Amino acid sequence: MAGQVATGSRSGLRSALPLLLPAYLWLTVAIFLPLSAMVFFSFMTELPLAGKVWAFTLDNYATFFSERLYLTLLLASLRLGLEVTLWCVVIGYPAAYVLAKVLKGRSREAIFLLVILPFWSNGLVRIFSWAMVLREGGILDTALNAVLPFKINIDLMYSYPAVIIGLVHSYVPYMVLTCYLTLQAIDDSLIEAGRSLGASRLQMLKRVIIPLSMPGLVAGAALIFVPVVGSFMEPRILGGRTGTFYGTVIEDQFVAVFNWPLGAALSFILLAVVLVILALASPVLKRAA
Amino acid sequence: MATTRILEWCGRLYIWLLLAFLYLPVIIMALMSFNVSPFYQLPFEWTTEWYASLWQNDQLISATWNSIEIAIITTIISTVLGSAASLALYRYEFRGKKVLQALLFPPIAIPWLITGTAMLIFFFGVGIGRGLFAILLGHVALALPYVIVVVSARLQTFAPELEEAARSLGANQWQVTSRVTLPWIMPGVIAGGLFAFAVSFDQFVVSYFLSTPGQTTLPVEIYAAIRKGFTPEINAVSTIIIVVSMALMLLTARFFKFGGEK
Amino acid sequence: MAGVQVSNLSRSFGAHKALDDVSIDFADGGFYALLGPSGSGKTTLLRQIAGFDFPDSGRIAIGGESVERVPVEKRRIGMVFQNYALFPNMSVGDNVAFGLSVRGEAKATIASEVQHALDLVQLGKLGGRRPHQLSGGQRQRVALARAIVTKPRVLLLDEPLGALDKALRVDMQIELKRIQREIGITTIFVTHDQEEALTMSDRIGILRDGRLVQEGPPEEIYDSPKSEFAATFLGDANIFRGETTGTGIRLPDGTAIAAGAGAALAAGAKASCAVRPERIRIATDSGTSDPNANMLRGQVSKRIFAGNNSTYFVDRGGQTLKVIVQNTGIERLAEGQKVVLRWSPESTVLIATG
Amino acid sequence: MAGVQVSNLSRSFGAHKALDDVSIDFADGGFYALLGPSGSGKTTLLRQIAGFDFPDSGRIAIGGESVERVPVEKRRIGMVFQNYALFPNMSVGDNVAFGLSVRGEAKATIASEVQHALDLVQLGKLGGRRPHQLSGGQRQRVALARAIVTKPRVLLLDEPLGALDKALRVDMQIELKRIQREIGITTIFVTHDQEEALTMSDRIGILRDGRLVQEGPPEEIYDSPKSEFAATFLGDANIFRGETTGTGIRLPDGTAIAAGAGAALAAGAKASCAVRPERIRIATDSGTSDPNANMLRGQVSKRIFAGNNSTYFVDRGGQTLKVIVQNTGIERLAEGQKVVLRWSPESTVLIATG
Amino acid sequence: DEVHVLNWKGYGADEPWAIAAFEKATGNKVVNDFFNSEQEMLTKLRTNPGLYDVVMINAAFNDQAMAEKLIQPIDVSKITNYADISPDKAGSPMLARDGKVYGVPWVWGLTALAINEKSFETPPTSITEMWNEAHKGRVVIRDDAVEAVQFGAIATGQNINDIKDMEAVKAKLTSLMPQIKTFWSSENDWNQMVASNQIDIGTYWSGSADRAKTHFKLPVALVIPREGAVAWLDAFSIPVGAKNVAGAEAFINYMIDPGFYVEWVTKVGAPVSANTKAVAALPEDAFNRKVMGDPDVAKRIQFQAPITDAQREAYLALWQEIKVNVK
Ligand SMILES: Nc1ncnc2c1ncn2[C@@H]1O[C@H](COP(=O)(O)OP(=O)(O)OP(=O)(O)O)[C@@H](O)[C@H]1O
Ligand SMILES: Nc1ncnc2c1ncn2[C@@H]1O[C@H](COP(=O)(O)OP(=O)(O)OP(=O)(O)O)[C@@H](O)[C@H]1O
Ligand SMILES: [Mg+2]
Ligand SMILES: [Mg+2]
Repeated sequence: MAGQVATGSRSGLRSALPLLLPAYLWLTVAIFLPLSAMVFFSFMTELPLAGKVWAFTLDNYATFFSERLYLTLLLASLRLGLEVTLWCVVIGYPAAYVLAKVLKGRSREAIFLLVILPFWSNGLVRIFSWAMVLREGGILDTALNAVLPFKINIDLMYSYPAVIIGLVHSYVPYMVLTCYLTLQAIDDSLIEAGRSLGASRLQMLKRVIIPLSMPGLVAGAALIFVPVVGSFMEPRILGGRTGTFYGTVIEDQFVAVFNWPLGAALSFILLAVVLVILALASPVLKRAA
Repeated sequence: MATTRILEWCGRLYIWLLLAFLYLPVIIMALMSFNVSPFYQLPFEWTTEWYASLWQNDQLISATWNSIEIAIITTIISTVLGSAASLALYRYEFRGKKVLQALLFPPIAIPWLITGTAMLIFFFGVGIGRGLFAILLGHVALALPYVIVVVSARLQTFAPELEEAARSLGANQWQVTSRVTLPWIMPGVIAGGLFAFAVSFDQFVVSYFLSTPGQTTLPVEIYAAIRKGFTPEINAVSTIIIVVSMALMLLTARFFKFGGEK
Repeated sequence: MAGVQVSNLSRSFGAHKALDDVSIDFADGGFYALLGPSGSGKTTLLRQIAGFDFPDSGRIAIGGESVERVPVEKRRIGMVFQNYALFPNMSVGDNVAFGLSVRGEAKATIASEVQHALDLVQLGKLGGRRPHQLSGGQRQRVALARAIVTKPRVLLLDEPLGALDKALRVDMQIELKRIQREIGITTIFVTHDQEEALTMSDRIGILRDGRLVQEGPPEEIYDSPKSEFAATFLGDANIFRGETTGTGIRLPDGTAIAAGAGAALAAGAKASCAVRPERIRIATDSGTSDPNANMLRGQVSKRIFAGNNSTYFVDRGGQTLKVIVQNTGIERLAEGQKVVLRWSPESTVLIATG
Repeated sequence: MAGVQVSNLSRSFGAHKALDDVSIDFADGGFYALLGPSGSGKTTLLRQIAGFDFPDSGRIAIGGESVERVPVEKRRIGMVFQNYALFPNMSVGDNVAFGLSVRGEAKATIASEVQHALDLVQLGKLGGRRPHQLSGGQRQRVALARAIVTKPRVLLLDEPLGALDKALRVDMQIELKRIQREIGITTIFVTHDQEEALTMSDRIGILRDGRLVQEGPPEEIYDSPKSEFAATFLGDANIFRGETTGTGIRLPDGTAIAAGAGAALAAGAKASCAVRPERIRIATDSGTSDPNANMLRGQVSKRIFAGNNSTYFVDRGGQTLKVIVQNTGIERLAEGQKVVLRWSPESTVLIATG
Repeated sequence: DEVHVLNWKGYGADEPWAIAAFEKATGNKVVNDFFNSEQEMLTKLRTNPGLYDVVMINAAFNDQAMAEKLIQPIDVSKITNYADISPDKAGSPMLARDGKVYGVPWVWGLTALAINEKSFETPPTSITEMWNEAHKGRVVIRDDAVEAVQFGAIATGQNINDIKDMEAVKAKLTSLMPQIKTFWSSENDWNQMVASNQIDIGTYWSGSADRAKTHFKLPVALVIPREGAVAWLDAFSIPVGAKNVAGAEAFINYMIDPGFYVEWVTKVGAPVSANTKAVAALPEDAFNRKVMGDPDVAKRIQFQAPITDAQREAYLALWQEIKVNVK
């Protein structure tokens, strides 16, 4: 079961290397080295293009601290990431539980695969479809008015809730599948043991099942929280007026004005913040597991 | 017993509701591929013209094939490399392991726009240039962290005694891995693969920067199109892809078991 | 406190009948041992009583009330699982505390009860360890402590002491009995240790292929087995097969064996006699001490030392008989030695065959 | 085939010494039983020999060669794990086939060997099941079949028969012995069943708190325990503590007990005597039959029926003595009855204390 | 030979019929690549020297491309239709440096207002309509800092290329925010929103508005407010290192040809050609001839001049601040 320590024989970088090398070499060539170039840029006054003169500077990082705008947006993005992650847990975890512990046989396999399938369609097209659902006179509005006796106007499109709905929709499969992976591995006899000791289902969930599925929850949460904090597409399109986030200002630096040094600096600050949050969260989560 | 049944029934219902939520946009997308208006305009008017014109749209079709090819190759390479790396991170203790694990997050945390730009510059600088190969290089790298994180989560539930038992029976490292460990983590590997496919197939930014004219991918075509010439041909091709993959998946689920064993 | 009534319980897995029309009345406050070969349905029966699994047919009542609609957590049972099922995410102490803590007991009460239970299973110092840091027997004891600390009304023990050495097992047996007496818990336990079953339980039930073969107090079952299976399964027995004569049986070779107990059978029917190996006296001389005694001649083929006793295997034309002799330190018989075996008719149980 | 030499092995988990300078020579082709209380380091020792875990100090050699650098899969061992460790994703048949199949044997060979091994553990028909569809004892037998089917040179068995009923256990014991003899596998097995240890093994080693307490052939250990612990751990013993007199000891109350075996000790030293309960004769009369015999008076406080024998607990001013009497069907003593206990000096072992 | 063209997607140069006609006429095969923003276009030029033969550049960015030596001088004598280009466009200082021509004007258009015809009885004439309470929550504006600021300049009566009173622009835009439904970024966004009747009015490109009306039959009408509008000029250039300069010249020539232009306008809808003959070839009442060619309109509009990086960054900072404060 979980938590067993690897034993003495399994030590040493040397044995690990053949397995690690291909993946990390690939990452190095395709990500780490390119990003290092970006790190380099983030300390420049100008891009070294077309013979422009550039100099070493910390200004780009200083900008983050001197303009309130960036901090405000970073906090907004962190909050967005947190909210989306929480919603994904709330929606995805029970589904993973049902999938792992209630469904049996083929239907389980089929649903396991079907959960991710919508994400093989184009993200933008999906967002257009959400517009159809969420806007005034859209599907949600029409459907609710057909059912409800009184008239309400629902126009969620171009609002913060729309951003949340769109992002949760895009990311909830990550939570379902990662939680499934660890929930499915929990031995049923542990649940039986707990119940024989008088624990209600809820208590079992809190005391045994959630701690044991923690690795999946953590993996899912990381795979959701981290990209959502830096997201710009969904907020921009679904958020309307309210769709300005940290990710969108980074995008602006790259797309609207040619200020890569500042854009890169903002990204690395984001990365640092995210890593610090993950590092701070990990002991807490470990203790819970 | 009765409560158990009711709870089970609620559980099933919940799963169907979740699937409904997940598929809602997809269904709309599919419906709109049969709607006359290219702007999702209602009332709905049935047409198959978008499918007909899709047939003529060589560029979209070839981009779709490129996307499928790249996604499949990305899925294969990243699941293999990623699973191997996860195994190493699980099995061995060594200095710097925490750093390697932390290094998985930059590709996820840094917006793809920046990563894509960085790749473009770097690949240009070292002579890899642009093209399908460069796209593949980028996609695999973006998918790898997902695979490693997911497979590692599953590995946490693995009982090391099973590896010991296999070794005591004379199995070498490879046999232990392929016959004992891999079957156990298979659901994780498959989930990782599904994520990798999704990451690659819906990857716009990196493909966009790294593609050359005439050798693009579907998302690149779609994003370029929305500026001026969006047509529901895009819905049509997406619908075809979803329907075909759904059929393949259901077939897979019918004949293979991988959801995990007890 | 409450007895457990199981009536006409059946449960199949696919084509395999794991329980087949089993009815047992586990008396309130009694100590009941379930015996049976591997795969005979013991665990399945305990799981039905606990409520983890549901019968295809039949009823279960605890304390006189049908528990069909009572979920596990409301049945107030304590269970030791064959594979322990300790929570890997909790320390030993937290495992034991679990039942009390979900019940919302005060922290201080829990701490003292847990310490008490751990002391009882002689693990007082290991409360802070994780289950994977324990040896097999230590894990089993944690499982036991966890099950008893909640003072359930029914205790279901699936080989609760199987991984313990003899000395510890005896200690635990004594503790279990004490607890069971003090608070009068109805205890149902599965064991493969015959001595344990015989010494501890008020009644014993023997299962075979999902069916209840025989049921009663230990000495009754031991002294009056109703089938060859029961005779050989609980304790050991030498079985002679032949035809009934009224007072015993006649073997195919003509030897008559007198029986003093067991079924009353019409003469001429096929029947067998069972004799416990410890009831047979083995001697080298043929001087008759008791004219009524059954007597057979044979030759020692093997002696096996088993601590407080030894078993002699005695060949007698095609049949090997076992004789148990207490190791009182007196002379031993050599292999190959010709011997005379004697036992009284009262030690011979007549059993109907077929 | 190969013996196993373990020299000065130590292994600690944190502050806890699980193995403390253990040296044992497991003879080539021998059948060696490891006994010891729960948590005494038995599993730890087997894991060192298998190569799953490495000693802090000390050496292990198999077949005369140090295995320090030999990985598990090259050591050619077979192991039954205390918790079985069956592969959950494979059928029973595939579990058993695993060792042969990784070795690349022909399909047909594998199929027949696997069927043979499954038949041997009486699970011939369950090859298609998954481990989670088996009962506890069935799982254990699969683990056993899986370990022996590869014909390893060393077999490490961690309570391999613990979950089996007596009849099946005896069958398995016989099979194990046969296989071990036929192919001469060095077998090291952990058991908590004393009878099993005594009847099956060539030699027995007793561990306590990670240390080897005593080691030798079964009868030697049983008859001449070197410590109170060994005396009471293997088999049962009544212990008397006092001062040596040269021929025995004198108890604090002045009673002299004559000993015929054991350590030679200077008069006046603290020492104890151990007497096996089955060596004591219990009687109601006081007619001396043997003037040399040790004799004590007491009163029966309890009788416990245990199948082929019963244990009488006899109180004698502050000390309770155990006496085992074979259930030969003769009269029983009532509780409260005054009795005389007699045993010969030869049945009394003198043990140095402290 | 192949001609590699870098342009917006769906912006004339990639029309299948046009490509077919061009290929048939010249034997050159056209390979299209697209960009999503001017910055990206420049990046693509920088990182792919020699790949493109023709690039479409907004005149306001030509300066930067020339400065970075991304494009080369064009021998206009090889482009027969160049002579017909309206002199004010051909003579634009943005397209030349050291007396050499670096860009061939192609089309020009406006960023003006467009309305949802269903929401208006009579089209508005003033930019202030955007601030009208009646349209609260039904106004859109493009998510582009430069355009937004210049739009604000027009609304406050300033010169878009020389904004003196930034504070006024900021105040004006800030007061617009509550009116906004969302920021559009692509033609498709606009058309979808109008198709589902979610908006009343917003900034829009003249060519796109024309296309929405003629080609997609959407209820869209362009309004050139009396306060003025932002005009832009798109031109073709030849990147440094182009492999097929002759093909490029032929392609540019074809693109400014009246024949192509008339077909483009009729079939698809397009901005106004820089070629006077091409405009003249349109029917009398064509929007691009009648309205855009109206001298009155010509007086109101202001062409975008190049802006410095510093200005651009300042605009962006302002725009971001306005957007953040609305939350
Ligand atoms: N899920 C299952 N599917 C199929 N057969 C099963 C399943 N569970 C149990 N069985 C079978 O039911 C029978 C009874 O099993 P059970 O676990 O009750 O045996 P048991 O008496 O506890 O045996 P043991 O002493 O070996 O633990 C066995 O033959 C077993 O193989
Ligand atoms: N990972 C570990 N961390 C700490 N202590 C451990 C660990 N593994 C084993 N121990 C301790 O080492 C001692 C020896 O354990 P081992 O498993 O060898 O006992 P054992 O003789 O097999 O006992 P049993 O008969 O109960 O199986 C025990 O006290 C156990 O608690
Ligand atoms: Mg069982
Ligand atoms: Mg052990």
